[in-house]
Formats: sequence, structure tokens, C-alpha cells
Amino acid sequence: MRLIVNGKLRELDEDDHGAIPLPEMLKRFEIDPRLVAVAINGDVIPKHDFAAARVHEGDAVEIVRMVGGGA
Amino acid sequence: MRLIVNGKLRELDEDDHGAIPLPEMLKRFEIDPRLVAVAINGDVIPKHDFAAARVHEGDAVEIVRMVGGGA
Amino acid sequence: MRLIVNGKLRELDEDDHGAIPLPEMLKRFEIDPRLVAVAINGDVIPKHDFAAARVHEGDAVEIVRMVGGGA
Amino acid sequence: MRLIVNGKLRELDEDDHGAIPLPEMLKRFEIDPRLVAVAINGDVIPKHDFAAARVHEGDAVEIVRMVGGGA
Amino acid sequence: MSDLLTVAGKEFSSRLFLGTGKYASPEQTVAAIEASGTQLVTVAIRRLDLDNPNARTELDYIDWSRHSVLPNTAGCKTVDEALLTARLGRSVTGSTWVKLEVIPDPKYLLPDPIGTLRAAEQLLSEGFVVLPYIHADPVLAKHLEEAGCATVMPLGSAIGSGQGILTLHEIKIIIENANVPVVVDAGIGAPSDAALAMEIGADAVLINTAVAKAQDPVLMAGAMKKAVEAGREAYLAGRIAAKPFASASSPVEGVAVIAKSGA
Amino acid sequence: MSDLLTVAGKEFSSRLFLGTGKYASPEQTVAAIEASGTQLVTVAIRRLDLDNPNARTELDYIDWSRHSVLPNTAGCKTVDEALLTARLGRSVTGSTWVKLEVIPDPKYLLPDPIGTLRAAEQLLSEGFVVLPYIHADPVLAKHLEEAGCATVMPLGSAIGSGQGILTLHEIKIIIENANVPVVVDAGIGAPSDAALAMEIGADAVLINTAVAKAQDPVLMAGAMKKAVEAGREAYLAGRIAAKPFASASSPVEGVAVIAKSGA
Amino acid sequence: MSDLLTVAGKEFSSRLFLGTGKYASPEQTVAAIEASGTQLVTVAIRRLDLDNPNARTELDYIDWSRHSVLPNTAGCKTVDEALLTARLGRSVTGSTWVKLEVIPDPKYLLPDPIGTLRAAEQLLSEGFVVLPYIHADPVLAKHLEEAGCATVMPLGSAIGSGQGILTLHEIKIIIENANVPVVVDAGIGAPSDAALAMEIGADAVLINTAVAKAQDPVLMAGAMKKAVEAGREAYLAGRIAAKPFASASSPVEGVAVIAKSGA
Amino acid sequence: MSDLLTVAGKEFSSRLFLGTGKYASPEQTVAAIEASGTQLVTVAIRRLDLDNPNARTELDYIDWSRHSVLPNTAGCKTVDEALLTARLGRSVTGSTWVKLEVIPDPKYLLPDPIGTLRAAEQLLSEGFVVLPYIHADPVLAKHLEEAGCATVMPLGSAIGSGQGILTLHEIKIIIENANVPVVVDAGIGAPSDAALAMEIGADAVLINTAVAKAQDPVLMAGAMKKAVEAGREAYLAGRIAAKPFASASSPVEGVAVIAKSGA
Repeated sequence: MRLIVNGKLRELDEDDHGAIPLPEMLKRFEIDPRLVAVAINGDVIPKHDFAAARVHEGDAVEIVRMVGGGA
Repeated sequence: MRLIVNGKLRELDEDDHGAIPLPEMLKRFEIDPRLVAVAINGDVIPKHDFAAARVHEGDAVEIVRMVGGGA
Repeated sequence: MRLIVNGKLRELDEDDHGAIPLPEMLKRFEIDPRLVAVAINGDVIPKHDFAAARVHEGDAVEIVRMVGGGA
Repeated sequence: MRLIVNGKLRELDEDDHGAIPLPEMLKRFEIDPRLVAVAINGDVIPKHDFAAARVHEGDAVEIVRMVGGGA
Repeated sequence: MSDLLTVAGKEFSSRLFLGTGKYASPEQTVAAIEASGTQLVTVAIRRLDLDNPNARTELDYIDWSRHSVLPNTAGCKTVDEALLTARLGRSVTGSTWVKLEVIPDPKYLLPDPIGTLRAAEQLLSEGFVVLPYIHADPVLAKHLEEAGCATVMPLGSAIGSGQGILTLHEIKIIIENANVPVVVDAGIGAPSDAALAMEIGADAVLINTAVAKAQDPVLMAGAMKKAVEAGREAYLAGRIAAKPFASASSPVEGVAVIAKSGA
Repeated sequence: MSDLLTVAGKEFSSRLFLGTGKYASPEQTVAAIEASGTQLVTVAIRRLDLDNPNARTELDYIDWSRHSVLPNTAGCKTVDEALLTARLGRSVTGSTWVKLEVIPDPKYLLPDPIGTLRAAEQLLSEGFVVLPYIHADPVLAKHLEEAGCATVMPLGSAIGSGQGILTLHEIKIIIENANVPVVVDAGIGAPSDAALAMEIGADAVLINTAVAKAQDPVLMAGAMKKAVEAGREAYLAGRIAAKPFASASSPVEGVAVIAKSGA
Repeated sequence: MSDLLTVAGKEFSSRLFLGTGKYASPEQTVAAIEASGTQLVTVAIRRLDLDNPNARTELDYIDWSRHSVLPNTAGCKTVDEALLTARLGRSVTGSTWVKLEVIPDPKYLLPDPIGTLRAAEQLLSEGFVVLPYIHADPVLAKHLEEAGCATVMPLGSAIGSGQGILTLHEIKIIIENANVPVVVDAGIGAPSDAALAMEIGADAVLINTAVAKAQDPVLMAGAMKKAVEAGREAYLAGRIAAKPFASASSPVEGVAVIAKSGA
Repeated sequence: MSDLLTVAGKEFSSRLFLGTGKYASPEQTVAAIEASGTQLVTVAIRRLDLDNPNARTELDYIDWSRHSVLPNTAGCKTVDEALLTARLGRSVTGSTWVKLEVIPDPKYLLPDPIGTLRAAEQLLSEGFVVLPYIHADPVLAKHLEEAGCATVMPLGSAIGSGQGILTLHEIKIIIENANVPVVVDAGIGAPSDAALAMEIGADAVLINTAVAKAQDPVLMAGAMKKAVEAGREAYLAGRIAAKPFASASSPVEGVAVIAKSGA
């Protein structure tokens, strides 16, 4: 499955439903879900919906964290 | 006929159609049409439409001129 | 004996030598010598010379203290 | 005869009195007297005294003109 | 030197726009306009006094063949008031130009950035030539330029306050970014303020109170004319950069020194 | 309007004094002097080049029948150097006027208050008309006035720095107290600076670098002329006071309002 | 003295908000935060580096039990970008607070008044506590307050420029009119700037670059803490009014005079 | 951090010198001195009231074991008056230190550069430690330093005027050139002024009116203490340079973007 993650094309093996659960995707990237926020195709996924969320072929995914910054 | 002209109630004799042509109204107030602009119920009447314009019972009429001013 | 003390004429009984010791003069004004400085005819009298100093007829005496002030 | 003129050592043939009239000195330098002021050993020579003024061995002579300047 | 200002296709040799309010008399108004050399004068639009409909005003004394008129929307607190006054102004003056002011605040007379942009967009769609009065906000200025305004008119300080160009820094940025003429409006109190505005590259200034309320308005009008020209010429002439140190303007070498005879 | 400046009995219709240093060419010097309208030009006194004693300088191109000359003591670090240069200047120019400068510091070219007063007292005793260049120190200015100086010439900022009138506050006090003309000297970088100096009541300004080193000195000279006149006229015309609040320049009453038919 | 700042119901004893960008090291960041005494620190929201997803940042070193977090939308040029970043920030920080920045211009980083108001209205409808970064435009500030923003955060000068409070006059007007806390954001370069902002009645200041890029950020953080407290206390203590004249601070009468013997 | 100021061999950990005039009560004087943390307080020398020779003054309430005394010559218009008052001050206080003021002008209380130097030279020859109050004239400051004065004390603006540091530019030059401590005296109106003076490198500030006439002098004294420390620490910490442009304090890269499904 091809995804655009943080602006870059990524290839991931999809499950038999042609999708990947969000927690699974984060796991494959070795990302700690507690430290990030995720938007799929521009929609921010609430933390409590992570478990139910899935990514599909061609989805644009943004995974962010907080960093030092002022203005 | 009662009009609100520049915020004040004015009584004018109407013609048999229950209206007054704008030029007639201006004439009664001794106003030189060339020096003023007129809005009836919030709509500005173009100069070339003065002749055809009429005021009716209860109309709100604004008659303005230019005065010294900067900002 | 007439003196000008801080700009005002003062009458004091002189001793038999036509003069008054400075400590005596300060005593008569009930002034604590430790709190003041004294100039006689424009010359400042050092504290250690108070005992030996004398005022004479017509002397101009300045007696000052410190007060609150900045500039 | 040696002179210090504007800070530089200059050799000039002296007359038989061991001196040189100022106008003569200026002439030798091809200087128009009307355009300059002269000081000999720190003393400014008034224009009307140029004719009578003489320079002697070892004199320090300043010859100046006006130039563009503001401050 | 030919150095014309072009606003919406109209050329001006004078870069001083003058308001016509607050003068002591019509004669004074006219004399000040003459002394200022202005070619564009602003006017306000107000209700006719029905009890005295033919009273003459200072404006009846102006030679309109030599001065263009710029009706304003002064006094309008809302977008709707400004739209109505702009349309009335166009009708009475016959000019499509409007000095757009949307000013909710009576104490500092500061313009509303949101309302001004909205009103500008509407008036532009109706064919007006819009010259908006704005706070010296470079991003707002860019929005108005992109909307199609003929100029931007940032304030130097509060209208009529005479505090000068308190917004110098922001106005420099507006000028740096602008593709339309920048007219410094409001706050100018003295010729030095007008000259400064022009020196930093403003295309024109608009002045009213500083002239009208001077002790001698006509003399001040002439002074402002010279100041605007001086500032513009300085901008074209290229001023020296300010330096933290001194730089002698007389030769450093060749000072005469005192020396006594070496004899 | 007749508004003459009188210095030591000599009348000037131009209140702009111009320096003659730092120009690119003699032609430029002359053209700038013409454009400025100045009637008093400063010159420096320097050693003649004995190897080229008849070289012409920019000054040979000036029409001295129309401009008074003001020799200066620029470059003098001590009282003695200033006295010698002043006397040489009097001899070479034939003028008893001297712009007195005693400047020990080469970096900021700031004048020595002690040395300047001492030199002024000596030169006055020798019959000179002394125009001292000073820091904007009101008490020093009063000392020099009382000594008999023809003017006081406080600095706006460092010579040639173009930083403008950093000493505005002190110069206002000097003007308030002075019984001789106050000439703002040094620091003026642009016409707005010159206008400001005149607006606060200075009697004249002296400019050199801001004109000579502008990209177009002749155009800048004309700009400075207009600015000095504008500032002087504004001073005479009586500027408005700066106010913390706004003051509308259009009538507050009578704005048209939107009302729908009451029918 | 109990003098708490309340923003959206949350109380702060420190009136210094600190940014966390541009420090040389995480240790320095933490030390500066400690020295500043701040209780509210801003953070940015950025893409995770997928090639290094568990890299620690300075923020991992902060004791979040003692400092509230304020995610910002820095870097967002449009309303949509700001909305997405705000929502992501809420998700990752768990805070509903957002320092709203809509900044189209990269050179001066000046905020967009139109876009900022639009984004604020949307975020407020989604339950955010919005602290908008704005130009010092009093009318815009009032719009944002009326929309329901928790504060207004006018700029003193360009972000990171260290030019100080160039907008002093406008900020005074904003403070005079505001019913929400006014936080001076951007431009503070030194403690004197921070003190000045507080003296005129600002409720707090936000600082980042002036601390992070000082040669000794930790020492500067402590200096800023003292300056903010000094300015606040001065505001409460009631400073003297500035007067154009002097006023002796020692008694005028009673100076000793020289007098010789009258004998 | 050990950062001591040394004046004439005496060390001070506090860089705030405080005047003792104009307070509402002795209690307030003492409380303000305590709150300020000052170690050097100025006093004036005045004639004793012979009709009430033992009246206590605020000074009787000060713990002189913890504060050094600096008698001044305030009120002296001439050199002779200043010499007499200095000598009387030394006799009554037992201190050889003197804050030298020679002030002929009552309206602006500006010091006399000529008289101050003359008086300083005489007092130095008599063994005084002289701290002269001067106009911010760098050349005069250098004269006084070379004469042997322990400090120079340039004014920020007129005594008691609270106008702040109007002479910032000149004071920077004085500091750049000085080999003795520079104490900014007079004009400070608020903590931001005190901080600014310290930030540019002043060694100390002297304040009286801004504290004594504040609505709450004790609170203001504490604010001034913090401001002086903040300014000093900022000077040591190395402030950022002011830049004309912005500089983002959040990362420029990595902002999240909106993208719809490519499916």
C-alpha cells in the first residue's frame, strides 16, 4: 500500500482488508503513540479514536510532535 | 404625505397618485438638484434618474451635499 | 556681642575677652556639636578645632546639619 | 639658509644680511601672496606687514590657504 | 524635473493632498489650498440643512477646474454607513474616487481593518476608485492592494493629533512591499513630519488639521508644500546613511602647527 | 515676507549655512552652493602644497561677491592650534568671522567645552566675530553668549554622522535661553532634520556632509533650501500642539443613515 | 504581595511567558526556563522525523508538572494551515490553549489581521482557548476580544528582531480599551523593553529570542524575570509623571553662604 | 555571582545609589532605603534651624552602619558656594566623598561645566573624593576623569523630571571612553529607564524623585532594585543585537500540510 506520510511516499504491506489500523502503522514506524498527533487526509484523529482508525491506499498522513518554539 | 427627510418628519401635499416626483419634492424644499445627492430608503438615486424618481408615504429620504472635511 | 548666625542677627553676652568660645556659643543655642558643622566668616572649623575656636563681634557664622536630599 | 616651511626642511640662498624678505621667499616658491597667510615662528604676519617681514635661519614658517571644509 | 505621481491613471505634479475641514473661513480655505499647491482636495458628505438649503460653504469658493475632489466617508462607523456615504459622494461630486474610512472608535479615530477591507471590496465591485485609510499594518495594506485599491493610506498617528509619524517603521515596510502609491494620512503635525514621510519613500501625504488649525494656515500651507517637495527631492537625491561615528567635513591633514624658531 | 537673520550686524535672507568640503568636484561645489541659496559658506584653513602652490581649489570657482566666507578651525585639537588657525584664517580670508572648533576627540569629533570657551575669550579680545561649535549644553551656551560670541552653534549629533537632532531637548532649552542666534550645526542628515531644527526655533542650520555626500548633491542642496524655509515658516506660522487623542477634521454630525421605508 | 494574572480561568504568579526555541542545548532550555520563573511555555508543532522517530527533544527535559504548555501555530501562512496545526497541537499536547499565528510574510513575520480573526472564530467555535498574535491594531484587538479570545498578544516589533516596543503608542491604546489580558509578544530585546511593557500596564510579556540567543541565556532569563517584576511593581506603585522641567530633590532653602566678618 | 562596583577603593554590591529627599515621612524614607538595597545614600547640607536646633530629620532614622553617606552640594549656584558646602559636608558627615553640583540655572537645574571642573580641581587638591554631576558631555567627562574624579555622573534628563535617558547616545560615548565608573544621575522616571542605563554599561544609577514621589515609594524602591539588577545582568549576559528584520523562533521546516486522499 502506498501512503504519503509527512509528505513522503511510503510503501507498507496492507492487511487483507486493503487497509492498516493506525496503531499498526505507528508500530511499524516505531512511533510512540503518546508522543504524536495524527491527521489523515487533513482530518485530525482524536487520541481516543486511534484504535479504530485505519489508513488506506493513497492516504495522506501527517504525524507531528511538539518541538521547541516561540513564534 | 409624511416623509422622514434627513431624520426629521416632514409633511408634504401629495399628488393624486399618492406620490411626489423627486424634482417636485426638491423644488418644494428650494433645493438645487445639482448640488445634492439623494437616497430613498437607503438606495442612492442616480442624478439621471431624478426625473423619474418618486417619494411615497413613509419614505426615508437622505439629501446630502459636500462640505469641508479631511478625515 | 552681635553675630550673624545663619544669616540672622543674634545678640550674645560676650566673655571678658570680647569673644565667645565656639562650644559655649553652641551650648547657648542648645546645639549638639556632634550633629553640625560650623564656618566662621567663610572658613570651616574642623571638629577637632571646635574647642579652641572663638567667635567675635560681627562674625558671620554658618551652622549646618545634614538633611534629606538627592540632587 | 635652512627653514622649516610647512613642516619640511627647505634650503634657500640668503641675502647678505643673513635673511630673506618674506615677499622674496614667496616669490621663490612661486606663491601668490594674495592667496595665502603666513606665520613665522607661530606669529601670523598681517598682510600689510608682508613687505617688511623677513625670515631667518632656522625659522619655522607656516604658509596656508583656504580649502573646502565644513567642520 | 518631471516627477509625476500617478493614481488610478490620473497624474499629479503635487504630492500634497489637502483636507478642507476646520478652517476659520471660506477665504482662508481657498487661500490655504492655493498656497499648498495641492491638486487633490478631500471633502466630506453631510446632510443638507433643510432649513437653509442654499447656504454657501467653503467649497463653493474653490476653483474646481484646478483641483480634483476626493469625497471621503469620514464619520462612518460601519461598513453600511460607509457604502451609503460613498455612493452619495459619487452622486454629488460626480467622482468615482473615494477616501474610504470605516472608523468605529471615536476617541482615537482608528480605522477598522476588517470593515475597511469588506467595504473596499464592495465599492471596487461597483466601479469606485478606492483610497482606503488604514492603520499602518503591512499585511492589511497588501490585502487592500490585492483587492484592487488605487492606493493605501496608512496613518502616521491619530487623526488631527499632530503627533507625527509614530508608525515610521511599519510604513517603511508598507512602502517596501507596495505596488500601489502609499499616501501617509493623519498625524502629520509639522513640515518635518511631512518631509520625513516623503524621504522614506511615501508617494504623497494627506494633511488637514496641521494646516487648518495652525495659527497662520496659509503660511503653514506654503511650508507644507516646500516640505513635501524637499522630502521627495531628498528621496530622489539619495540621502547619506546615518553613521554611529563622526566624519570630518574638512581635510584632516595640513593643519598649521605652532613651532618656535629652531635658531 | 521679510524675515532676516542678523548675525553680528550682518543680515542674511538665507538661514542655511553651507560647508564646502567633501564634494566630488569644484563644479559640483559651486552648483550645490547655488542650489542651496546660501549666503554664508564655511571654509577650512590648510597648509599650501609648496610643490604645487598654484593649484586651483573649488573655492576659486565661488563667486565671493555673493557669498560671505566663514573660516573655521576644523582639525584643531587644542586652544593654541585653534588660535593660530583662526588668525591665519582672518589673514587669508580678510574676514574677522571664525567658526571656532576645538576638537580633541577624533572618533566622535566632539568639541571641548573648556578649551572652546578659553579660545573664544582670547579671539573676542582680538576683535574676532566668534561662532563657536559646541555640544548642546545650555549652560556652556550661556557662558559663550555672555563672553560675547555672535552665535552659539550646538551640535545635533556627531559631525558628518547624519543621525539628525539627537539633542533636540537640550537645543530647545538653548533656544529658550539664548539672546544670540542659535545655529544647529552637525548631524543633519536629511531635510526633515533641518526642518525640525527650524521648527523648534533655531535661527539657522549649518550643513555640509548631508549635501556633499548625497548621491545627487545639487538636488539635495535644493531640498535642504526648501526644508529650512519650510521649517522657518512653520515656526512663524505656529504649528498645532501634539495631542494624545484624535480630533476629526470632518464634521461629526450629519452623516447619512440607512433607513428603510416606514410604510 | 498577591498579584495574580488570570487567563481563561487559569492563574499565573509569573507574568513572563517563555518560548522554547533557538536554545543551544536541552540543558540550556531547561535552565533558562527555571531561571525565568515562567509558568507558561510555548511550543511549536512539527512533523516527526520518521527516520528517527524516538529522538528526544528539549521538551522531553521539561518538568511539565510545573509549566503549562502553550502550543503555537508558528509557520502557518494560511487559515487552513493554522487550523490544522492548532488541532494537531491540541491532540499532541492535550491542551485546548493555542497561540494563534497566521503569518503570510516571511521577511517581517507580520500577522494577517483578516486571517487571524477568521481562524480565531473557527477555533473558538471548536472550544479552543485562543491567544492570538497580532499587529498592535487597537480595533483588531477589540474584534478578537469580542469574538471571545482569552487574550490579545500585540507585537512590540518584528519577531526575533529585538527592536523593542516600537508600537508603544498603539499598545497603550489597546491596554486602555481591553477587557482581556494584553500580552506583549515579539520584539523584546532587553529587560528595559520588558519593564517598559509592564509599566504601561501590559498584563504579561512573551519572550523567546532575547533569552535564547543572548550570550548567556540563563543569566538573561533571570534578568528578564526581574525586569518583568520590576515593571509590574512600578505599574502598581504609580510612577511619577514626566515633566518638561526640573524639580530639585534637595531643599531649595538654607544653603550656607560665604560672608566675611562684618567687624 | 560576585559583581562588585568599586568607587575610590570602596566596594558596593548594590549599583543603585539613592537620594533621601522628598519623602512623605522619615518612616517612608527608611523603608524605601531598605527596599532599594542601596549602600550609598545622598544627603544635602543645610542651615540648622536655630529656633528648633534639635528637631530630628529622616536621616536620624537611618542605620548608618549599613549605608555610606554621600553629601552633595545641591543648591549651590557658584564654585565658592559649592566649595563651602562641600567642606561643611565633610565636617558634618565625616566623609571625604562629595557629590559635586554647581548649578546656576534654577529652571532645568543643568550643571555648569566650567564651574564644576574648577570646583572639582580645588576639592581634589583638598583630598576630597569627588563624584561630579555633569551634562552628558563626553569631553567634559574626560576632563573630570583626568583631573582625578572618582566617577562621572552624567544626567539622563533634567533632575526630577522623570523624562528618562534622553542623552542615551552621549552616555554610551562617555561609557566607551571612561576609565572611572559612570553613574547615570537625574532623569530616571521608571525601572525601564534604570534598566536601560545599566544595559548600555553604566556602572550604577542614582535615583531620588522617581522613588520618593511615586504613589507607593517603598514598592517603587523594590522595583528599581530589581530593574538595576536586571539591567546589569543583561549587560553581563550579552543582549541580542537589534535587527531590522524578523527571525522565527520556531523551526521553519516541518509544518503539517493539508492533503486530501490521492485515492
